Amino acid sequence: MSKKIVQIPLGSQHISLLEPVKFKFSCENEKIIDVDSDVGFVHRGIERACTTKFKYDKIAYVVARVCGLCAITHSLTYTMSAESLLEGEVSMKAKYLRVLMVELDRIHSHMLCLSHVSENAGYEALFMQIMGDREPIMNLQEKISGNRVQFDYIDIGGVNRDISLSVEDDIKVSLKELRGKIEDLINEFENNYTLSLRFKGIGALSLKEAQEFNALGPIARAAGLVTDVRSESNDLPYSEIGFKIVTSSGGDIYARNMVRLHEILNSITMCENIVSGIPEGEIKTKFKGKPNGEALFRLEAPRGELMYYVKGSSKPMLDRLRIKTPTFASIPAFVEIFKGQEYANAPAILASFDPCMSCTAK
Amino acid sequence: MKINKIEVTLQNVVEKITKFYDPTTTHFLTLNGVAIDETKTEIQWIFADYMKLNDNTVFYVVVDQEDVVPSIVEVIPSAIMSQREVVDMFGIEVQNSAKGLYLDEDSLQKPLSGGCTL
Amino acid sequence: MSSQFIKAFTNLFKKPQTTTYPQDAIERTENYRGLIEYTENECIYCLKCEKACPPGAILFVPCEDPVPNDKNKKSLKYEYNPWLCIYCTECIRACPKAELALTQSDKKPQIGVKGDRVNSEWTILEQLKKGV
Amino acid sequence: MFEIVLILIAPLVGGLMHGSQRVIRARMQNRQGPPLLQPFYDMYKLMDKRAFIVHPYHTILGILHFLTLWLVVALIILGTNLLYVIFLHLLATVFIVLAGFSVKSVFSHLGANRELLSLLAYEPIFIFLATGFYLFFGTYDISVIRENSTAIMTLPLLFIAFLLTIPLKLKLSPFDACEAHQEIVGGVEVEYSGVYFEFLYMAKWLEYIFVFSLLTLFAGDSILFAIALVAVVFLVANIVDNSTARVNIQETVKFLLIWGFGLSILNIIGLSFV
Repeated sequence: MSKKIVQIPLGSQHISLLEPVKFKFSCENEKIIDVDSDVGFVHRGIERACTTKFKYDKIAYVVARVCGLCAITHSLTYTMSAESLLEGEVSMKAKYLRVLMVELDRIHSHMLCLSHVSENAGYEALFMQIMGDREPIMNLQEKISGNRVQFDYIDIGGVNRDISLSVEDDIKVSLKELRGKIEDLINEFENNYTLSLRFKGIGALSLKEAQEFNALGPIARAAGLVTDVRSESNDLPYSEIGFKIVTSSGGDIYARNMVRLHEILNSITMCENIVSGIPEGEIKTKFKGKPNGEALFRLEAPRGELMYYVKGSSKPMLDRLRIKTPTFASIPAFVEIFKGQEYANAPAILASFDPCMSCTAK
Repeated sequence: MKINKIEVTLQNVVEKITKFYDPTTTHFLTLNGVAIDETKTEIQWIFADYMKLNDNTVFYVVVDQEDVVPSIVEVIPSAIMSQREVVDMFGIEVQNSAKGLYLDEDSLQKPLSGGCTL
Repeated sequence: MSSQFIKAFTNLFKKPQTTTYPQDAIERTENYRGLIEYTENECIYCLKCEKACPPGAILFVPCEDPVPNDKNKKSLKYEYNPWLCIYCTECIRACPKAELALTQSDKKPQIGVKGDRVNSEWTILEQLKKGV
Repeated sequence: MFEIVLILIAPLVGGLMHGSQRVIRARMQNRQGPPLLQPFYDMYKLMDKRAFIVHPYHTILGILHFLTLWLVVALIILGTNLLYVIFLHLLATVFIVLAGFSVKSVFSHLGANRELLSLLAYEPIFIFLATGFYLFFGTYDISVIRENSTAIMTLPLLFIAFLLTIPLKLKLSPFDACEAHQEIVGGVEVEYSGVYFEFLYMAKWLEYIFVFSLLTLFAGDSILFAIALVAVVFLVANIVDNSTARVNIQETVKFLLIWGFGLSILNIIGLSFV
């Protein structure tokens, strides 16, 4: 076999991609030796729009459009950072409802990622199965917020809709069913021989590399790096509802899948605890004043740490809004993982990062 | 969340960050720019600790449009993306950082800087 | 692998979970977020909904022959663009006479065609508003 | 006369098999899926598309691939020499490999590369299959094989080895690395378009006929057994397709060379002791 170097493009349009991103692999007999990336295909200038076109109380709806999957985390992070610059207190009930939506969002986002990983490993049947199992969660979100995707549920002061008793029962039933399905999936991901050929030991990121490249979220936790913003902040009642950090070791695709699957189980437990213990109270409280000063907020989005920086000076328009999305920070880590892998594994590795390009380019 | 702000200068920023940054306990979040007025921009290096409650550290420096911001890629490889973003968005030169992460040739240049008029 | 093997076989005899839309209607939840409905006679023309709307899908533009209403002193006309609306119901929360003047129905918007003021004609209305 | 009709409708039967495979796959994945005639609707749609020719030889090689495969199927139906059939089928694959290498697309090159590697894996098994039939019947003639009673009892290991090549030939999981649309966007198919892609599409249907008509050789003269064999193997191949992930081309070749090759040789050696 020759030592010729071949340039293989992956993107900006490719079957295995959900969103436009371009990787250019330099390969030697399908072995990747160098990677070049381009992520700016979907830049929409949201940061500028938020400081010139929209008032501070509408931005929660604007930033929800940054990303379809983690819309709720974006609007929640913005809302919490804006609330910290205003006068008022969010009721406990609103906080519980917010966490409920965020965790449901995490469940369905992780399931999308898992299905996508298995599809890119050539396992279409599992893709269809996980996507089918994900549907009840989307329905739950629709029942709670009124929409399947763009929830527009969180607003400054609290949440927009109350939860009814029948919806609470639906949540309990659906989550109980889902738990069994997820346990089956764990079994399938562990024991399917062909999947283990594609996943075990492939695309590994060591703990040292994870620290060096500041990997985030499930990627970092799969490499054994103990970090989760849910336990790094006390603004949301995570400690009361049974949150546990899930970590693994090895950092390969298999470990990432396992972290995601066990996080789904943890999220199901949390949602069940929330539904059985929602405190009484108002869903929305009035906030006074205009944002003044600087605030920096972090929240664990399904893909990792999401950061908002807000600066205001008592005017309806903000001075600056900075969104740092999880995928954006992880791209150097992605590029590092790709080196030395087979091109045949590249789509599965890419899907296992769960990249979100519209988040990245915003 | 609480912010510890530390003012630095363009000369000592790399040195201070090198001293502060320990990859096993801290991670780099992002390089952020805030337009102060038409020519001045505040550049912030934002860090957070692993598994510590509400702990964020921000190094900041106010720069002019012509200043060259030193690169910290040597210390923190993952800073390369946010450095390129700041170059695009604020039109500030960062050492060894290429242009054109998001913006094309024909798009509005440095859209987030104070001098930008739409 | 074996459980998937059995599942693939048993799925052959199950009804597919696909919803055959449009032959079968899609089930709507009770909280379905549909079109914003406006009742001209109840409106007090406080313009709070217009200010609250994040995408600017509600506009009160000046017109020459408004519907007779005592509160309408500046002879304005309510204009609503369902293709711009994000159905967040901020307007209804802002409305002092919610449930009377502004309500959310469970109707879906029509598919926008050229004559429906989707783009260019809506821009004209926006410019008209700015000129006031 | 009957044979001529059979040869002429062979691509249509292949299309129906492809359609039913898509229906079965959809049901196994618990979804509605396309109608049975979807492959023909696809063909109709492809006729409307603008045909883009990269260069004439590439297109001609694609058409040749289809025509050779049709000839292969015709020869099987007419009951000629099994060895001719297998080598002619090899030629058909070589055409598509050449076509894959003749364009500049990287994905096409990768696909052709993988096609060559898989050729390395399944071709020995086909040749052993012919050898096995020869040792048993004393001839390579398909018509003779069809007239005698079933050989499956004496060639069980060869039968299993042949079953292993079916997913590879029909591009089903776990051995669909040659096509692998998530990685190399269909491999050699990527540079064909419009009406010229139809030939490749029909060639895919003919592969179904080719593989299953080879399979019926194991049934001998019993038509009922042949139908049962095709039905069961078709179903099992689909179930396996829906319960496995795609295996890398290296693993595919390794697996087939160890198991397929090993089992065939064992069977051949065993035959000489009978």
